[in-house]
Amino acid sequence: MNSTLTYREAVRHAIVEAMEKDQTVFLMGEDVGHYGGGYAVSMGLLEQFGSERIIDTPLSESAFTGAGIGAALGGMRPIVEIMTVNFSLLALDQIMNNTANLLHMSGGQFNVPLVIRMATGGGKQLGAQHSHSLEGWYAHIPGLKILTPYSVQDAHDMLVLALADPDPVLIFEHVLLYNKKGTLNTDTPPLAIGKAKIERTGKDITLITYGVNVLKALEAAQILSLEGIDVEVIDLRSLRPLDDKTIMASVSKTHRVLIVDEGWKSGSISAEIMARINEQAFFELDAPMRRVCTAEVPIPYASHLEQAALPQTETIVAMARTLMEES
Amino acid sequence: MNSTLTYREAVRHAIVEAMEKDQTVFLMGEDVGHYGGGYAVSMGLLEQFGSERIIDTPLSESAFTGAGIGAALGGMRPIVEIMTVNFSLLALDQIMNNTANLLHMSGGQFNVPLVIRMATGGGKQLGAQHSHSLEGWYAHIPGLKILTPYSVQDAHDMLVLALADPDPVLIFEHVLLYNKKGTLNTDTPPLAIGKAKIERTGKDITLITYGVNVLKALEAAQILSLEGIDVEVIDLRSLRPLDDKTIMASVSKTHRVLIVDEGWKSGSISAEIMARINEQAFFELDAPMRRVCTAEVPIPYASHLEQAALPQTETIVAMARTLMEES
Amino acid sequence: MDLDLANTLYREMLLIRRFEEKCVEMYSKEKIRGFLHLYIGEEAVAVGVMHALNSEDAVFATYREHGHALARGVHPNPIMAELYGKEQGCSRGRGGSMHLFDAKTHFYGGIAIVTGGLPMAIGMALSDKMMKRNRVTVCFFGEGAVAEGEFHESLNLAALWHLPILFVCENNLYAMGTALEFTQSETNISLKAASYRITSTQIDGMNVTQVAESAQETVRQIRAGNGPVFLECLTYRFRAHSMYDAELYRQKSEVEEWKQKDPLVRLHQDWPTINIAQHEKEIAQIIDDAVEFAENGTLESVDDLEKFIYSSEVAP
Amino acid sequence: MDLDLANTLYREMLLIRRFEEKCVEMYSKEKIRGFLHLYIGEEAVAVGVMHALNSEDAVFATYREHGHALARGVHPNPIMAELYGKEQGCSRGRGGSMHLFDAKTHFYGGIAIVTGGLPMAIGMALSDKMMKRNRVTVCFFGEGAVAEGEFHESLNLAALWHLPILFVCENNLYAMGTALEFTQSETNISLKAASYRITSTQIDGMNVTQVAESAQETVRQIRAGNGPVFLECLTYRFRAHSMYDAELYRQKSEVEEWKQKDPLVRLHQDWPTINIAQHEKEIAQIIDDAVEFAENGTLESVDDLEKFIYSSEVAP
Ligand SMILES: Cc1ncc(C[n+]2csc(CCOP(=O)(O)OP(=O)(O)O)c2C)c(N)n1
Ligand SMILES: Cc1ncc(C[n+]2csc(CCOP(=O)(O)OP(=O)(O)O)c2C)c(N)n1
Ligand SMILES: [Mg+2]
Ligand SMILES: [Mg+2]
Repeated sequence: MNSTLTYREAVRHAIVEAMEKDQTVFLMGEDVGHYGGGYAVSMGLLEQFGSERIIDTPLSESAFTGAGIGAALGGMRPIVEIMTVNFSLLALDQIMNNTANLLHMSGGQFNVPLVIRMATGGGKQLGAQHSHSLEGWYAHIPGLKILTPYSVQDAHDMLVLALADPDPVLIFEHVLLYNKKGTLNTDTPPLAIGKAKIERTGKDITLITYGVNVLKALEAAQILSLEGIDVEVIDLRSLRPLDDKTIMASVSKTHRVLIVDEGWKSGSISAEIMARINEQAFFELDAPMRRVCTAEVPIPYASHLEQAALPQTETIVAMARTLMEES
Repeated sequence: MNSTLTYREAVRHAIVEAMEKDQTVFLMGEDVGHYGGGYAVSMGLLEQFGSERIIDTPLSESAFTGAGIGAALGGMRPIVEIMTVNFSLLALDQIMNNTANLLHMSGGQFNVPLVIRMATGGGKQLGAQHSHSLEGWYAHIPGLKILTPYSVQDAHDMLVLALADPDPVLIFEHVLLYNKKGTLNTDTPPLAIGKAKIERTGKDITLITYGVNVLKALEAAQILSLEGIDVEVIDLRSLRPLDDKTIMASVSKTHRVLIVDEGWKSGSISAEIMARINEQAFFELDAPMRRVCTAEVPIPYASHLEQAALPQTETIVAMARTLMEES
Repeated sequence: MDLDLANTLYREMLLIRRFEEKCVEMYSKEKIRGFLHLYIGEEAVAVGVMHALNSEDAVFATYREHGHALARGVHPNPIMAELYGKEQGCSRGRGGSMHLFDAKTHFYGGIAIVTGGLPMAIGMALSDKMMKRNRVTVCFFGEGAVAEGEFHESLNLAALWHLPILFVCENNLYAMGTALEFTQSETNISLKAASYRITSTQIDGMNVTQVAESAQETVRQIRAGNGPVFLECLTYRFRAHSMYDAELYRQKSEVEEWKQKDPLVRLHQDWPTINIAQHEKEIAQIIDDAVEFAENGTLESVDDLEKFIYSSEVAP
Repeated sequence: MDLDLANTLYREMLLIRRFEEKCVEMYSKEKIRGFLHLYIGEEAVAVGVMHALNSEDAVFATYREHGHALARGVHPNPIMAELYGKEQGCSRGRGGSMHLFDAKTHFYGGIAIVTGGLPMAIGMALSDKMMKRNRVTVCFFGEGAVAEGEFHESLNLAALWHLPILFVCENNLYAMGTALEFTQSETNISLKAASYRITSTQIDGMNVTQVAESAQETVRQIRAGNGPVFLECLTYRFRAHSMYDAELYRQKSEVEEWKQKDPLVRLHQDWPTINIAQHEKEIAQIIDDAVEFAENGTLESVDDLEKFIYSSEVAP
């Protein structure tokens, strides 16, 4: 079935579907119930499923995230919502020391089928404590899978995939995507975790990105095409695992690489992608790889400063031009 | 004055010096007082300075780290000790959301002269929750400076530098270094934060590393020299800021790069260094850059598994050989 | 309490009320963006407490801190300019509504992580103790914060170290859309503080007189070296949590009931001779000035984006 | 209590005691490495509490959990093998002393971050409640944990959600080298739990009879659906915190005083007919077997290092 809906609705749809089908699925987090969700994803679900399965937690990020682990060990399929990525720092002990470690350090005895969703990213003038993009940073941690849905389809599908996964999956939903409309097809099986998607084919530059920047990348590709620069745009979809195969195949075709991500530049996921291309496809490169990341600052409130800090279509275009001139 | 002492003693020496000279300096953390410090760094200091300045905190990583910020704002010069890097995850809200952000988001009003020291790294069979190496991961965060003393001299000097710095500095002391002996010279001024140090000059390979792996890198260089491979070993000393200049100068000489760090490979500081060399010295490279990092696993307890997970002299040597064969 | 003081307190509460009403107006004109958490209804708490402080004392607040900044004496102009994102703002336009800072008045934010300010306040009070400064640190937060671990760690340190700190809990019954009964097993918050052996009182946060008097006495105690005190102020926010909020979680009738306890009306009832018209007039002018100041403000140069990451220039 | 039960409890405590003494021996022979936190002196707590559980109940413990694992019924062989780092160990040699795990007995660790296990235990109890399983989750931790924020968040959730969970605080007066008076403003830990409206009792943790009886009654209450309970067990560790510890923070005389309350001696006083010689003999054999099992164990292949990062193979 095909329908047109928003990214927010697609996530909600996936939650509803899962909860209807499987009694062990439940949602917990701050304000997911009576308030309807910090970003209104779970609006109406309390009425539909009741307070036993749509659980408004107190402000206790560490405890309710850890409770997600325990409930998963106990046979439930919890979806933990952390309202905003910055608040997840309060739960990092549970996320890294327990969630990510448990299966390995127990010698394979305890897998943790836990799904953690959180809003990420800047662009809404929410300032330094509500706008970070830490998904690339989380991708450093073995034991976790890190998903970054861009399309409405993926907003739905990735939650489905995450709930089917025996291991912990973190889903990062970019705040600027919630109102985006798109088509959801529920007949075809979802593209697996770990598979990147080529959003636009091209022969001159491989532009690798994910999340909200796919939009900007496609815009940039459009502008560049008018100048005769043919950009291939890859939506990574998953930051851990990374789809090396799709990346290297594209690089072997275009020989030029531009990476765009919303993390701070130093130590960004862009750096890791560069490192891998260097390791796996060095002799395919005609020019240094380039990246457009977020300026290394806490995201400022003032719109012009915030926009200057974040990757923009124009900066992507400009970097692509530079890249074409190098050799 | 020159003296021979352990790394642990060098850190202690720096603390004592600072506390004797400056009444605003104090040390707080778990078991720094009566116990003498988790790694015995502060042994004897409680007797010397009293419980007002050597403060045994309760197990409250978040609150006492945050208290460090507040005390720094109030004119003190706190040294906060977090016993082991994994426990710092409990304090990440204070470290990232407050410490790193405050000066920028207050428009320049509030700098935070806070020093946070912690033990890092594997090799002592302490298992998955006491052995991580997260210094490279912390280096992603703007607003922080990340220091990784390797030598006895730096164990002392970096604390001196950190205490003189108007901004937050995190110092990561590798657990395997505490007993290492070396010479401390207190007459020459310390090498500034952000400056790397060439530990061995060479013309064939630039080997970039920091912390305990400098030891292994030097061992590897020794072995390789017998095979006629001349390795230049750079001790980064600081992971944020990185000393791009020293790195690029060396790469322009050797044209081959090997990076060794104890972080998990994906998203490691090695990746960032590769990204920068690609950006700044791409055409100097004769071969793909290579890295030896920690296997992407929680560090296991069993010695043979732990050793297999960590970078080793032999793996460094092997990778260097591979690197010399590529072109 | 005398009429002069009543006039002062009224005027300060009115300033907050009118200032925030103007904020709403400017938000709908899109002059102000991001999250905007209004303090309307809760003015008595900040005004009453700040009255007890002197200029050297330190203040930590939350994302709902326009009222605290104003009551503390941060000038309305830089606050409005901040909301406009202008470089004349009290945080150069970088902070916005949730991150007001002002070194002159020792106003340390504007911390938007719930309980994030408490540990810092502990440290500030610790520095006062160590430096033997006779200062008080005040820290404001909502009842929702009481569920966070950082709250407990902080209260324990304050009590253990006998710090000169005043905790002010603004119990407005809701944390965003989650009612107190869903966030605390013990809904009497002052008892939670008492469990740390911290002197703790529950007071009527809609009554500025009571708040001011309690704060006065409390601050006196703290200055006398008697350790931390906890004031739970029972209050209510009249408006939505932020600008986006369907308010599905509470009854309109409940809001109406609490509006009957409006702290401005209440104070006026007690002191009918307060010169409201005069205050309204003067405050209207102050607010017009603030808006004008903000409108005329300039945008920080984009070239300065990376300024103040470190105190001096440092490569990443 | 009858003689049979006294014999059982004695034997279980003796197993822990002798097992750990063997650990010390093997540590000095460098067969065992890393941190090794001994439970000697505190045996009555784990043994008394576990006695109240049935095989389906869930247990969460800390880095000081040899005693809990043994009392829970994890076989001594895989525990010793784990300490030896062998693949026959209960965590395949990956965990070591601080990370014992055993799915069969629902033993969830072996969590070495202080308070790290509490949130997980909350979730386990939540799953029992949601699935309407009549199960109890028990969570052990030291008094040092009470200062951590996670402790408070967890207790609040347990009370708020009325979960079938038993919190067992092993108050041995020290957190590493930091005495209770330096970690808590309120040193009566059971009062802290009570402040969450959790039924809370302080008991003599050196008296296995009292522990067993309290636990029995408590677990009955929890199974009956009466919500969480908190047991504070007053106890003492006779040995160093871990193997590296100068023990500068306590008096030798204090240690000696507590040794007078040795739970083994105490139980024997109450039940003089306990057949100690027989127990000693049998346990010596069990421990010899465990050592032999561990000695004969094999090392997990280094090729499997990356196994169990995910349930199936996944590229990084
Ligand atoms: C750690 C953290 N979690 C969640 C949020 C999102 N959030 C902002 S305000 C708020 C409610 C706080 O309620 P309370 O402490 O009672 O203060 P009030 O808003 O009622 O003044 C929430 C959940 C946050 N800012 N920080
Ligand atoms: C979060 C965290 N901080 C610090 C440590 C280091 N540490 C291990 S045990 C311990 C003391 C814990 O004391 P308590 O909870 O009383 O348990 P006990 O060891 O006395 O059984 C400390 C500080 C840790 N493991 N985790
Ligand atoms: Mg509230
Ligand atoms: Mg203890």
